[in-house]
Amino acid sequence: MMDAWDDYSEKVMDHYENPRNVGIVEKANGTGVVGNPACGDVMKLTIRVENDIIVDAKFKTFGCGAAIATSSMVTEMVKGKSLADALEISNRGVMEALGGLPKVKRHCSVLAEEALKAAIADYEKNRRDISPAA
Amino acid sequence: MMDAWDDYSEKVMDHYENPRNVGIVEKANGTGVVGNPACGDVMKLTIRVENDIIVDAKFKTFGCGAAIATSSMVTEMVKGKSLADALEISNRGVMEALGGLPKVKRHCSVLAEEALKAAIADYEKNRRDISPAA
Amino acid sequence: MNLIYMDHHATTPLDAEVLAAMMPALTSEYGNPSSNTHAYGHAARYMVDSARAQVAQLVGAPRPDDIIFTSGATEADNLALKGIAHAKDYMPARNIVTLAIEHKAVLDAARRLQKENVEIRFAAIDPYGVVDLDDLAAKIDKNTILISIQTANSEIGTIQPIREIGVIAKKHGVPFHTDAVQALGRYEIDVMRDHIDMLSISAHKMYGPKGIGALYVRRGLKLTPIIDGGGHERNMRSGTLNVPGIVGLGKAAEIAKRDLKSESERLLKLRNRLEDGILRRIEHVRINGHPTNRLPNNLNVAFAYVEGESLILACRGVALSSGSACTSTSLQSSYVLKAINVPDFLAHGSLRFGLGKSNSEEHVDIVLDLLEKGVRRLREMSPLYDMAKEGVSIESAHFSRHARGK
Amino acid sequence: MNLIYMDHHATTPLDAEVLAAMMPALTSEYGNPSSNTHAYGHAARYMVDSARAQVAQLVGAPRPDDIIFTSGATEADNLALKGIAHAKDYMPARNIVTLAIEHKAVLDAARRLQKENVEIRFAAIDPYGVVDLDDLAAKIDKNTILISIQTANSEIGTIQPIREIGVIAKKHGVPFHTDAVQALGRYEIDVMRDHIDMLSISAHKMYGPKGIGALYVRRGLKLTPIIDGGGHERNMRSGTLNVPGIVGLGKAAEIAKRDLKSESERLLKLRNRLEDGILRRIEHVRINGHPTNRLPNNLNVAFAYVEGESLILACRGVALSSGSACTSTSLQSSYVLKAINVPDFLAHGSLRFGLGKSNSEEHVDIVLDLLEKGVRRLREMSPLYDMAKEGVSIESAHFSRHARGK
Ligand SMILES: Cc1ncc(COP(=O)(O)O)c(C=O)c1O
Ligand SMILES: Cc1ncc(COP(=O)(O)O)c(C=O)c1O
Repeated sequence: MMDAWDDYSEKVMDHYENPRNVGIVEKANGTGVVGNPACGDVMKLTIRVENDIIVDAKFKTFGCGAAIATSSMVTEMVKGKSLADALEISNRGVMEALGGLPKVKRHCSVLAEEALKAAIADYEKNRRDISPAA
Repeated sequence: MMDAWDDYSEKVMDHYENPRNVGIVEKANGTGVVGNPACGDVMKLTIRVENDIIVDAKFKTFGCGAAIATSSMVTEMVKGKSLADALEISNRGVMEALGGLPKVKRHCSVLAEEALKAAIADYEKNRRDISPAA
Repeated sequence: MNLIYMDHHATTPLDAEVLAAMMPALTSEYGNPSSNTHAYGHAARYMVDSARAQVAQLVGAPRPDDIIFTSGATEADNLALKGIAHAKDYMPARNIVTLAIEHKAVLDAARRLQKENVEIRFAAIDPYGVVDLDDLAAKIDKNTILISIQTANSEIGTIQPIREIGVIAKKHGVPFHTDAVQALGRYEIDVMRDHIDMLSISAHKMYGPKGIGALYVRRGLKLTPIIDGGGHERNMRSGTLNVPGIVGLGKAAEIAKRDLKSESERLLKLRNRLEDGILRRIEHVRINGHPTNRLPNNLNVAFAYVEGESLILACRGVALSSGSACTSTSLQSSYVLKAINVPDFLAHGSLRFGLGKSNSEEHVDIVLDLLEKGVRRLREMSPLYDMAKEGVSIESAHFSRHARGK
Repeated sequence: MNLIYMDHHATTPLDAEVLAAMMPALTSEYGNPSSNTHAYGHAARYMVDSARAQVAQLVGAPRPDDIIFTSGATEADNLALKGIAHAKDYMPARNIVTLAIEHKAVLDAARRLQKENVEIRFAAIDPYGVVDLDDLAAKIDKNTILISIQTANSEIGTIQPIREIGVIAKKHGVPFHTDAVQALGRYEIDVMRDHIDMLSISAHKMYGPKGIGALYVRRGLKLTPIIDGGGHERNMRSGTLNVPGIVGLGKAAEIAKRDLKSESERLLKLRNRLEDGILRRIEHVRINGHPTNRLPNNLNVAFAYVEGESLILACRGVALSSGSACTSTSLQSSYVLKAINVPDFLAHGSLRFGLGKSNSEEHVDIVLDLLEKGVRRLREMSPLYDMAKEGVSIESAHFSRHARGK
């Protein structure tokens, strides 16, 4: 008999079971919160950027298995990347890294991309607010 | 497993398999033909009456098993009976003598009663036609 | 007592291979295919999908999803007719063209639609039951929403010129539904080649389980469901899927396709043995239905001057069906035989032989003996037979004594 | 891998006793009950009649003939609603009174009837899902053709005051239909005592086979069929009878009646063990549905701050269902939970436990451990949980920590 998990790739299930980078980054300078409790998923992504490089990233997610796995994967993917490179990460890229997602779960990967963009936008905004305009 | 015959009593099947009095009475002085080929049953009953007693009776029937059995039974029942007693025979009586009939086959017993009545009426008519009116 | 079963148009035994295929679904794999949170549900969904592909292959459907599972062909026929009629209820005048010898599932569904102001038109048929293609074409107009013509008749076995009908339907842009219940596994059919838009299937007529069937629905054709509730089966038929039944239908379809050629050839030989035997050994008989364009397992014979039920009783030990009123609770003889103008008294004396997998030459020979003896005995008591011998005409009917025109 | 099956509201395994009873009909006794010219047909008819009596007894129907076999409860519900509505289509204005938490089979059938100008009125329900009897009575008028209210809900298990509804229906002279699918075998019901005019039954929810169900129809009530074709089942449902399915339904009904008391008591104990365990071991949970008037095998729990599908994944090896959008292809959370005003974020975190014959105390304890660990782990990653701890209100929802009010 097949298992309830067979909708998901092994990689997805690995990230669901052993999520990387759960939590809140200490001294985060970028935070993205996307989603809506009423819709069943909320992702909170915190990052610490130093010299345009994302040196740390963590997540907290309320959502289905795919939401948790994409959150975990996106934190892995951004760490060590420049902001410019991080902005190149697409939902498609996250899905591919996870070995694919069931059709009905694709929106989760979109949410992950959005959370990342929101965190970077927040970092940019914080920087503008603190440092004088260039 | 039950048999195709189980709609019918043993008596009905006996009269179907070994019908009594099949044929045409020689020197018959009463004949009744009832039914309609288009409706699936025709009964022809011939009788010989002597001194108001039915001394012989035979049938020919086109029809279902119940039609054959009721025809056979009615010839048995009338033989030796006075005309007055024979006219007392009802479809109900024929059915009872056969140990009952399935509901959808009751019309066959009505047909048998009618064939008998027709044969007796025919005899009465023949007598009136031959002998001077009383 | 061991009966000889010769009523395969009414239903067929469940193939042991089919039952074996169903057993997992009847025991450990009991999930509901709609349950998508666990393995039981997933396993059930997988079994249903495989069966859908098997059924699609039997009829040449391009996609498994073109198959909509139903509780049988009665429901499939109803869904085809009512589904189209209700989807087009915005049309002020609608008509459906069909045949007077369709199965009751089509005729009664059509009658129901008449009450909703759908006109029912019957295309003419010849005395063998074959549709008159010119008349069919003439009956179609711009308000025709459906042509529903069976592939083969369940009483007289006559096969319709399905591909020609399909071409006419296509030319007029009218959807074409065919009730293929009796033909499947016995006669080759292909929805693409034959331009069929909808096709009704019943499992229990092809050695599958009772209570399951299907409707092939061409991609893009929209039907209004007759059973609502959750949107299963592409929103055309709701209800928890009958997984064991579906698995059984799938397996039966696979076997029907696999054995089509060999089994129909075998049946044809058996049927011809029966037909030839009857024509050779019994006088005053007439074959109802088409002499050659008929299902290989079907034979419908009128035995003049005897009544069908009494002849069935004479064939003790053989399971048979008849056109006789006395075998139906409605006390009406077969409407199919009426529609092809078989005189009533012959309809009453007609038997239907439906051969199948379990039947052998030995069975045929036993039946021939029983028939010969039975007919002789019953004619001896038949007043009609006497009349006929005396030259009295009972109804203007033709009785054949010569072999069939092949 | 051996799963623990706790989804008995979706479907139940086929009882081995039931399958054994079905085997003759799946093998040697393959006749069509409509074939009345031979023993195969007679044997099938006999089996069907016995099953009809068994089903009648389960629901207290006075005559076996009051039972109309269908392909399942989806069809039975459709037949009840559409059958009445179409039989009364001469009425210029018709309305049906029902509940917003009915099964989709009732709701979607009602929705279809709306297109035919039948008004659908929803009687008010309280936050447990129980009908407001005063509002129900107020919604009935001279144009009300039917009251359709389920016996028990398939998600939250809430049981309706059926007898009181029956009394109201009788007083107003309106037929009363109840979908008793989830209640049968778990809760006693009697159509005579409870003044029920129609009652829907599904075999596969009570350890019988899939693809078969029935509608009890009170003598004298006239329904227009949704499936025409030959006039089977007192002219209300045509189609070759699914003999093995019917035999299975009959046997399942017999067992359901026989085991009702012992099994519902056993289930109640198990359910309370599960419920008490959850309330004792896990914070911030809420029971959806009625605290006491609920099916003994049902428990529906909202685990605040976690999403249902992720919790189901945490309960690996347990077959469960949830109110989460992420477990349905429609991406909508449960309409039942919505209708009783469960806030969306709690609906997404709700699991439905459907206990059944195969479940033991050991199963319950395994599930409790998995839930406790899973909820803890998932809350650790939940941003909503952090918010709640910081006092941010997510939606105005009440979470219970205390034991249920019994
Ligand atoms: C030609 C034809 N159509 C439809 C049906 C009805 O199918 P089912 O028995 O699956 O309801 C039958 C058999 O009764 C049939 O022979
Ligand atoms: C309350 C209720 N009514 C009706 C149905 C539908 O019955 P079936 O599965 O027999 O179509 C179900 C189950 O899906 C149900 O739980």
